[in-house]
Amino acid sequence: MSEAISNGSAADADLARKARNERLASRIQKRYAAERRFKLLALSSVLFSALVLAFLLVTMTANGLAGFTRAEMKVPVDFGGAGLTVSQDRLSQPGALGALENAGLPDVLQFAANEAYGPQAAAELGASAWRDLASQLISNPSMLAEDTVVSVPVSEDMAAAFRGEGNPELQSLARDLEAQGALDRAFDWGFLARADATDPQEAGIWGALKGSLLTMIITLALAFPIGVLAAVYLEEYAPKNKWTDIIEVSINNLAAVPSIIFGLLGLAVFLAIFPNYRSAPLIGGMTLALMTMPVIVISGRNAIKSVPPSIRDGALAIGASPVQVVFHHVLPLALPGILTGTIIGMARALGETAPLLMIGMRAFVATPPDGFTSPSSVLPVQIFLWSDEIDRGFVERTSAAIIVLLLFLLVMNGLAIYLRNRFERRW
Amino acid sequence: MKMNNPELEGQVAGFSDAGPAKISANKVSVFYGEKKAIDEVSIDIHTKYVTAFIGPSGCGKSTFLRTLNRMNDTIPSARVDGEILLDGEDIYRSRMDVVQLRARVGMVFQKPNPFPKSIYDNIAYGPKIHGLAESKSELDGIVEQSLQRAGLWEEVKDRLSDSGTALSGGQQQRLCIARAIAVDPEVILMDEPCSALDPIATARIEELIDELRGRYAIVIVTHSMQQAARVSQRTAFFHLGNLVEYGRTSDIFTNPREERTKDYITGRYG
Amino acid sequence: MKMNNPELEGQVAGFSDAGPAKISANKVSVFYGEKKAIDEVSIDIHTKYVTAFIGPSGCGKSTFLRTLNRMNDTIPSARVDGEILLDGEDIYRSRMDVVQLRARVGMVFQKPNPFPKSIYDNIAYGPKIHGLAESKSELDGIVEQSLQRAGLWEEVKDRLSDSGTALSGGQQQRLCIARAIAVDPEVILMDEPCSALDPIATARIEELIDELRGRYAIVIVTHSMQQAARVSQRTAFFHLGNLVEYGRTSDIFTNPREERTKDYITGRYG
Amino acid sequence: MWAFVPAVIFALIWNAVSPNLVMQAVLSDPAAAKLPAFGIGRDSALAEAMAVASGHAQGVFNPLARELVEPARNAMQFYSIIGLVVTVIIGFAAGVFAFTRLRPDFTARTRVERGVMLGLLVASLVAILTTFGIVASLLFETIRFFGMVNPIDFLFGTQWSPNPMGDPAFTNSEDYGALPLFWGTIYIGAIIAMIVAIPLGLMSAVYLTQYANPTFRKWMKPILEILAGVPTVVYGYFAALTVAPFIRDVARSVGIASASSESAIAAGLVMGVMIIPFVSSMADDSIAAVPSAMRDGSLAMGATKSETIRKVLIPAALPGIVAGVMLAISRAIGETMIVVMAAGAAANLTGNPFESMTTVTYQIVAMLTGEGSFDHPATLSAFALGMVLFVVTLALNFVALRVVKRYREAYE
Amino acid sequence: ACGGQQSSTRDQVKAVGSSTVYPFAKAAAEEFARTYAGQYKSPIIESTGTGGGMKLFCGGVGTEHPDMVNASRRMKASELETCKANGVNEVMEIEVGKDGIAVAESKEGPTFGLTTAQLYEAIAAEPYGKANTAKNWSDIDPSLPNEPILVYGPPATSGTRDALAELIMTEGCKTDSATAALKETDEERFEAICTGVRTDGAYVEQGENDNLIVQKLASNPEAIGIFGYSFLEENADKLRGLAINGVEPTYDNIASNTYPGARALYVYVKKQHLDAIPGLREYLSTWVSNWGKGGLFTSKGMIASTDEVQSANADVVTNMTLVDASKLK
Ligand SMILES: Nc1ncnc2c1ncn2[C@@H]1O[C@H](COP(=O)(O)OP(=O)(O)OP(=O)(O)O)[C@@H](O)[C@H]1O
Ligand SMILES: Nc1ncnc2c1ncn2[C@@H]1O[C@H](COP(=O)(O)OP(=O)(O)OP(=O)(O)O)[C@@H](O)[C@H]1O
Ligand SMILES: [Mg+2]
Ligand SMILES: [Mg+2]
Ligand SMILES: O=P([O-])([O-])[O-]
Repeated sequence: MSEAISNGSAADADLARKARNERLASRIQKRYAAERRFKLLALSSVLFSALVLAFLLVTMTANGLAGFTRAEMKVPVDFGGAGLTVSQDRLSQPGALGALENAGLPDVLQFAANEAYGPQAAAELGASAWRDLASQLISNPSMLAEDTVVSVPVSEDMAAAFRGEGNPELQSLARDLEAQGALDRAFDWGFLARADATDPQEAGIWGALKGSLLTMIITLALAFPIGVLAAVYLEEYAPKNKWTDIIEVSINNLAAVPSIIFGLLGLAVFLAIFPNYRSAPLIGGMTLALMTMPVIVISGRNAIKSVPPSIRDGALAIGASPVQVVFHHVLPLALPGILTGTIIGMARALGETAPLLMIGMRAFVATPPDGFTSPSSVLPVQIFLWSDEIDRGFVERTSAAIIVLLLFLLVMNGLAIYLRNRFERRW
Repeated sequence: MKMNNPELEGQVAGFSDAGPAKISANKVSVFYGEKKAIDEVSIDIHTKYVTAFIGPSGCGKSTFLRTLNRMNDTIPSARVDGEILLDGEDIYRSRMDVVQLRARVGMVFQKPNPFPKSIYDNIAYGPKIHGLAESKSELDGIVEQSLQRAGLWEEVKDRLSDSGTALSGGQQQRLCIARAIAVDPEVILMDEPCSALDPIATARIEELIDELRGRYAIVIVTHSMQQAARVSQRTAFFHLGNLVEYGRTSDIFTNPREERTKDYITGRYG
Repeated sequence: MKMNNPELEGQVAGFSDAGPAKISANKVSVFYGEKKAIDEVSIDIHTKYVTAFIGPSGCGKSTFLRTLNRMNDTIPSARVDGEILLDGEDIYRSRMDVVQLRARVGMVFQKPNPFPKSIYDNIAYGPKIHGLAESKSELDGIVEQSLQRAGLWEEVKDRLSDSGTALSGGQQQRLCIARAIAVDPEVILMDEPCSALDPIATARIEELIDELRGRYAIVIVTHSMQQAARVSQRTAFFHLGNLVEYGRTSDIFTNPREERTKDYITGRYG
Repeated sequence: MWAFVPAVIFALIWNAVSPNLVMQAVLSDPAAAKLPAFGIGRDSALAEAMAVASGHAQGVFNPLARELVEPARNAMQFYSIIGLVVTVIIGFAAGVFAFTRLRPDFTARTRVERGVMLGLLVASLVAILTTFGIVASLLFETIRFFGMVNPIDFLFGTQWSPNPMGDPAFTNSEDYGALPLFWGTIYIGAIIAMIVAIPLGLMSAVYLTQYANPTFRKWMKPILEILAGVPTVVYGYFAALTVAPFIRDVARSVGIASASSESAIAAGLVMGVMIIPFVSSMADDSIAAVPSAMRDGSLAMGATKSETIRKVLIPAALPGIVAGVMLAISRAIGETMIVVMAAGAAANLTGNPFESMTTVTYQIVAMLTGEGSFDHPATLSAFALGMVLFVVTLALNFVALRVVKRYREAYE
Repeated sequence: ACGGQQSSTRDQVKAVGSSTVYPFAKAAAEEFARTYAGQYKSPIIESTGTGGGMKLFCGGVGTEHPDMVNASRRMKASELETCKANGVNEVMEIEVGKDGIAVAESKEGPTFGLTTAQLYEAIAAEPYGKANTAKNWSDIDPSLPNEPILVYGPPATSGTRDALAELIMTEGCKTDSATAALKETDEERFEAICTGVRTDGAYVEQGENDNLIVQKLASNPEAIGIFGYSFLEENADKLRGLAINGVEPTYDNIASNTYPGARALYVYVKKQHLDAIPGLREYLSTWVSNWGKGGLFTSKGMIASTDEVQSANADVVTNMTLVDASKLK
C-alpha cells in the first residue's frame, strides 16, 4: 500500500486535457442536433404507422356505416280493412309465415303500396318485402288489427336510384317518394341476422359470421391443445438431437409458409379424406388449425421459456417429477403468454382468406350454416366475394362487413393486450 | 481427489466426534461436457453439523453441492463419476428414484424462489405431491409446523393466502427453507442462501440455520469466509475443482494445513 | 451524511498530503423512487490515488459510484440530491453536459463489456464519437497508446481486427480499461472490475490499476476487503446507504474508528 | 381441463365413427334388403332415412327410405347414448387419472409420465406431418406439370402467358416462363414492401425501446401490432380502392404516363405497412436482447443516445434484425389477397413500380379457380408455383434460423 | 356397407363451376329457396371456374360430389371421358342462356367504334405474326383517336377471356387471309397468333366482375374495358358500349347474334342424382321457368337464348336426355 505519487508529465496531461475539452465542446452542438434528428425520425416512424392505421380504420368506418342501413319504403297498410284471414293467435304458432302468405299478405302489401304511391312504386318493393313485413307481424301480432304505416325494403334498383345511380326514371321517382317522406334509409338490423343474398338489400352477414365462429371453434379445438403440448415437449423435454431439430425447423418454417399453401394442403389432403365436407367449417377449421398451430407453439415456447428456471429448480428440489413441474408450475405461469399467442394466431386465422378459397368456402350459401359440417362461408371470404359483386349496392355492404370483421379483430387484439398487461410478470 | 497431503485422508474419513456419515462422497468427479469442474472429491457429511463449502468463485462449490441431490441432472451436459452414498446407498447407481432422493435431500437456493402461489400452497406443495398428508387438517399441521421451524409463522400466520412473492427477500428465503422442511428431509443443501439478502435478513437466516442443525445435516455454500466461520462446524475449502482441505471450522480458520487455504483465508486471492 | 463522529468531518474534508479534490461530493442522497439508497454522503476524491468503496452487499456502493458520472441518469426512477463537484463545477446543476462529463469521468464495469466490434474499433470508438482524432494515423496512435497503457498491446497488436469478444475475460476487462483511457479521462470509476475474473486475471488488473493511478483519479468498488487493501490508498466504508468511515486504507484496516467498520472488517457481518 | 380435453377428443371421434355404426345397424335390418345394391340411389335412401330419423328432415322423399326410418332412429338413439356414456366415462377417467398423478405411487407415476410424454411427442410430430402433407400435396402435381413443361423453361423463361383455355396438346413450354412472376413477387414483396417496412419498422422499434416513455410504449406497441392483425382482404380492398388510384394520380401529375391503377407500388406499399409490426417486433426483441452492459458501456464513453443506438445497439442486434427481415420477407412473398386485389394480373418483367405486376400467389389462385380444365398444364402450374414458394420460404427460414442461432450463441 | 361408407345426409343441391354463370345460379337458388321455403334447403353454389367445376363434377357419383356444374363453355370431350371413367355416365347438358362480351368505356371518353380486326390488332401479342408495336389507337388506324391503348380485359383464366379469344380475336385475326390459312397448316401457330394477348401493359388483366373496373374506367377515360354484358348493363349510367363492326352491344343485338361477342352458357346435371338429391329436379325447373326474356336472369344481365333453343332445352330437362358425347369437342 504505497502512497507514492508519480509526478512526471502531470502538467502536460492537464494541457492535453484542456485541448481535448475544447475540441469536445466545439462538436457538441452538432452531435445534439444529430441526436434530435434521429429521435424525430424514429418518432415519425411510429406515428406514421399509427396514422396509417387510423386512416385505414376511419376510411373503412366512413364507407361502411352506410352499409348497415338500407333503403326502405313506408307503406300505410290497413290490416283491419284488408281482410287477412289469419287470426292473431295463429301468428304465434309454427308455420305462421306460410299462413300469412296463403292469406295473401304479399298482395295486401302490393295493393297498399299501389294505393299510396302508384303502380310504378309498388313494382319497386323488394322481392322479399312481404317476408320482412310478415316477421314484423309475427313479432307484434296486434298489428293485424291496426291501420298503420310499415317500413319494408325496396328493390335493389330502387335502392340504387335512391343513391342517385342507375335508371334516370327511377331516380326521379325516388326523389318524389323521398319528398313525400316515403323513402328513407333505415338502420338494418337484419344485416347482422341474415345470410348472403344476391340482392344487396337482402344480404346479411350472419351466415358468414356464424361460419367464421364455427371455423374458429374447430381451429381452436385442434390448434390449442396440439400447439401447447408440442411447445411443452420442445421446451421442456425434447432431447437435443436431429429429430427435435427437424421438428423445430418444421414448426418455424410452417409459421412462415404462405397461407395459400395450407389451402393447397387442405384441398389435396383434407378434402380427399372428407369429400363430403367441402365448404364446411370443419375442413376450414382443420386447415386453419395447421396454420395457427405453429404460431401457438412459438409463442408457447417463448412463454414457457420466460418462466424462470428458479421455479423449476424449486419444485424439482422438493421432489416434484418433471411432469409435475410442468403441469403444476410452468404451464400455469406460462398460460397468459400462451393465451396471448393463441389469440393473435386466432386473429390471423379469422382474417385469412386465400386458403379458404381453395377449399370451397367461397360458396354462395343463402342460409346460415347449422353445424360444423354444413357448407358456409366466412367473413373475409364474404368480403372478398362481395367486393367482386357486380351490383354496386354491395360496395357499402362490403365495407360494413369489413367493419364487423375489424371489430372482431380489435376485440381479440384488445383481449390479448389485456391478458399481456394483466399477467405480465417480472421475476 | 488428489491427495496433496497424506494426513488429509484420515481427516476426510471421519471426525472422531461424529457418528456414521449421512452422505459420503467417494472420488466424485463432475464434468460439464469435456470440462472437469470437480476433480475426484471425497468427503463425509454428518447429521447435526453444518458443513460449509468455501472457495473462490468458480471453484465448483455449487456444482458439487448439486450433485448431492442430483439437481445436476437438469443440466444436459453434466456428468458425474464416482459414488455418492446416502445412508450407504449410491444415489446415482442404485435404483433409488431421483424424486424420492430429493424429498430426502432438500435444497435452498441463492435467490429465494418461492412459487408464485399463496404462502400456504408454497409449503403444502411438497407434502401434497408426496402424499404426506391424509387430510386437510394434517396438511394444515405440517404447514404450521414448517413455518414455525423456519421462524416465519408469527410473521405470516394471518396472511397465509397472500402470494409468497409478496414477502420481503429475507422472508422469502425463510419461506423456501420452510418449504424444504415441510417434506421432512434428512439433509438440507443451501447454495449461498444469504447472498441476495441484506445483513439483517442474513443474520436471521444464520440464526435459523443454527437452530435447524439439531435435526438435519446441513450443507451451506458461501462466498463469505466470515459467514462460514459464524455458522459452520465443518468447513471444506475448494479450489479449481479440488477439495483442498476439509476439517473443523475452527481448525481451518485458525490453523490451516495447506498453503493455499492459508493464502485464501488471509486474502491473498479471491 | 449523518456525522456519527465529529472527528470524521476534518478527515473527509481533505488529506494533508493531497492537493485539491478532483471530485467533491456534498451531502449527496440518491433515491430510487421512494427508496433512499444513499443518505447524505460527502466525500472528496483525489487524483493520483486509488479510492476503494467497500461495504456489504446492497449498501449503495454501485449506486454512489454511478452518480459520479451520471450513469444513474439511465435509470428512470433514480433521483440525486446534493452536489457533486468535478474540478469545482457541479455536474448535476451546472450547464455541464453529460456527454462531456462522461468523457472526463470514464467507467469500467463489473462484467467486461467490449462492443461486438474489432479490438481496434472498440478503442477507437470513443475518440471517434468525440472527434478527438483528426486523421487515421492520429487515431492509430491513440489506439496503440491506450492499449499499451492498459498493458494489452503486446498481446493483441497482431490481431487488432479480431472481435473484442474473442478475448479472454481478463483481456476483455483490460480492453475495457483501454477503451476508457482512450478518451483520456480525468477520473476512472470501476465497479467490481475483477469479480468476474479468475485470480490470475485479477492480479493482472490490480497491477494495472496501480500503474494507472499516476495519471488518473481512480475509484474502485470491491466486495473483497483483501482487494481493497491490496490496491487502494484510500478506503470508504459504506453501510446501509451511509458513508460510515473514510480514510487512509492502512488506517481503516488496522485501526478503524467506527465499531461498524471494525465488525465488518473482522467478519461479524457481510 | 384434463377431464375435458380427452372427452372432447373422444366426442369428436365418435361423431365421425358413429354414423357408420348406425349405418351397419340399419343395413342389418330386413327392410334394407330391398335397397338397390349400390349407387347413389341406395346412398340417398339411406341418407334420407337417417335425416328423418335424426330430425333433420321432415318428410320422406324416397319411398324406399320410409321403412328404414324406424330402424335408423333406434340405432341412432342407441349409439348416441353409448357415445354419451363413453364420453362421460372418459372424461371422468381422465379426471381420476389426473388426480392420481398427484399420488406418490412410484410405478403409477412413471407410467403416467411415460404416457404424457408420448402425448407430447405426438403433438409435436403434427408439425412434421403437416410439412409432409404439404410436400406430398404439391409434389405429384408438380411432377405431372414438369412432364408437360420443361422445368428449365419454367424456372428461367421470361414469358408467362399460359392459355388455360387452349388445347393442352399445344402446350408451349415457352409460355410458362415463371421469371416474371418470381420477379413480381420479389419486387413487390422483397423490394418495395421492404423499403417501406425495414426503415419504418426498425425506427419504430428504436423509438419504442430506446426513447419512448413506458406508457407511450405500452399503448403504441399493441397499436402497431394491430397493423399486422388487420386481415389481408381489408388491406387488399384498401390498396385497390384508396391507395392505388391515389398513387396513379400522383404519378400522372408528375408526368409518369405509364402509371397504371394497379401498380406494383400500391400493393408493395400496403404490404410494407402490413409487415411494419413484423419487422419492428423482431427488431424490438433483438435490440432488447443486446445486453444492457453494451449500452451502458457506450453511454459511459460519452456517446449520445443516437450514437449508441446507431454504432453499438443496431450493429449488435443486426443478426436478429436480419433474421426478422427474412421472416418478414417470407411473409410478404406469400401474401396473396393484397396482390389479388391491387397488383393486377399482368406478368410484366419490368422495373417500373407504377406498372402492374403479378406474383406467384396471385397466379396460384387464378389458375386454381379459373376456367381451365383441371389436367391442363396451366392449372397444374399452380402446384409447381406453390412448390417453388414453399422451397423459397423454407430456404429463407433456414437462413433466418441459422442467423438467429448464431447470434444467440454469441451472447450466451 | 361399401356404398354406405361415404353416404351422409345431403339434402341440399350442390352446384359448382363458372363465375360467369354464378350470379344466375345464385339468383335461381334464391328463387328456388323462396318457392320451396320450408320444403327444401337453399342450394349451395360455388364459383370455382368452369374447369375447376368440371373436375369436381366429374369426380364421381355420390353425395360428396356436386350435382351440377355451371359452365361458360361447353364441356370438353376429354372432360366427359373423365366423368365416365369415374362412373358419372349419365350427364345432361342444358343451355341456359347466353352471355355477351361487351366492349365499353367511360362516358367521359372519346366515342369511337372498332372492328374486330382493329381490336385484335390492339390487344394481340403478335398481330398476324408480327410483334405488336402499336402504342396509340391511331397507330392502328389513323381514323381512331390519338390516345394510348389501354384495355382492361378478362384474365387468361376466365371463360370471358376464352370467349374474347374465340369470338373477337380469332375473328379479327382471320381477316388476314395468310393467317387464316395457317389454321390448316399449323394450328398451334394459328392459335398462338390469334389468341395470344400482349403483355406490355396495354392490355391489363382484371377480374371480369370487378367493381374496380368501373372506377378504373372512370378515372382513365381513354381506357376501354372488356367484360360480360351484364356488367355493362349494371353500370349503364357510367359506361357506354362501343360498337364492334358497327353494331352496338345492346340486348337485342346480342340475342340476335348480330353483335359479335355472344356465347352460350350451360349447366350440366348428373341424372343419377336426380332422384337422390331432394330438390334437384325442382331447382332445374327453376332454371327453366326463369330463363325467358324479361325473366329473372335477363334482369341480372343474361341474354335469353332463342325460343327454339329454349324449348329444346326445356325438353332435355323433362325427358332427362343425356348429352351426346360425339357433339362435344
Ligand atoms: N451449466 C454449466 N455448463 C458448463 N460449465 C459450467 C456450468 N455450470 C458451472 N460451470 C463451470 O463449472 C465450474 C464450477 O462452477 P460452480 O458454479 O460450481 O462454481 P462456484 O464455486 O459455485 O462459483 P460461485 O462462487 O461463483 O457460485 C466453473 O468453471 C463454471 O464455469
Ligand atoms: N435500479 C434500481 N431500482 C431500485 N432500487 C435499486 C436499483 N438499483 C439498486 N437499487 C437498490 O439500491 C440499494 C443499493 O444498491 P447498490 O447496487 O448500489 O448496492 P451495492 O453496494 O453495489 O451492492 P453489491 O455489492 O451487491 O453490488 C439496494 O438496496 C438496491 O436494492
Ligand atoms: Mg455457485
Ligand atoms: Mg454493486
Ligand atoms: O367463370 P367463367 O365464367 O369465366 O367461366
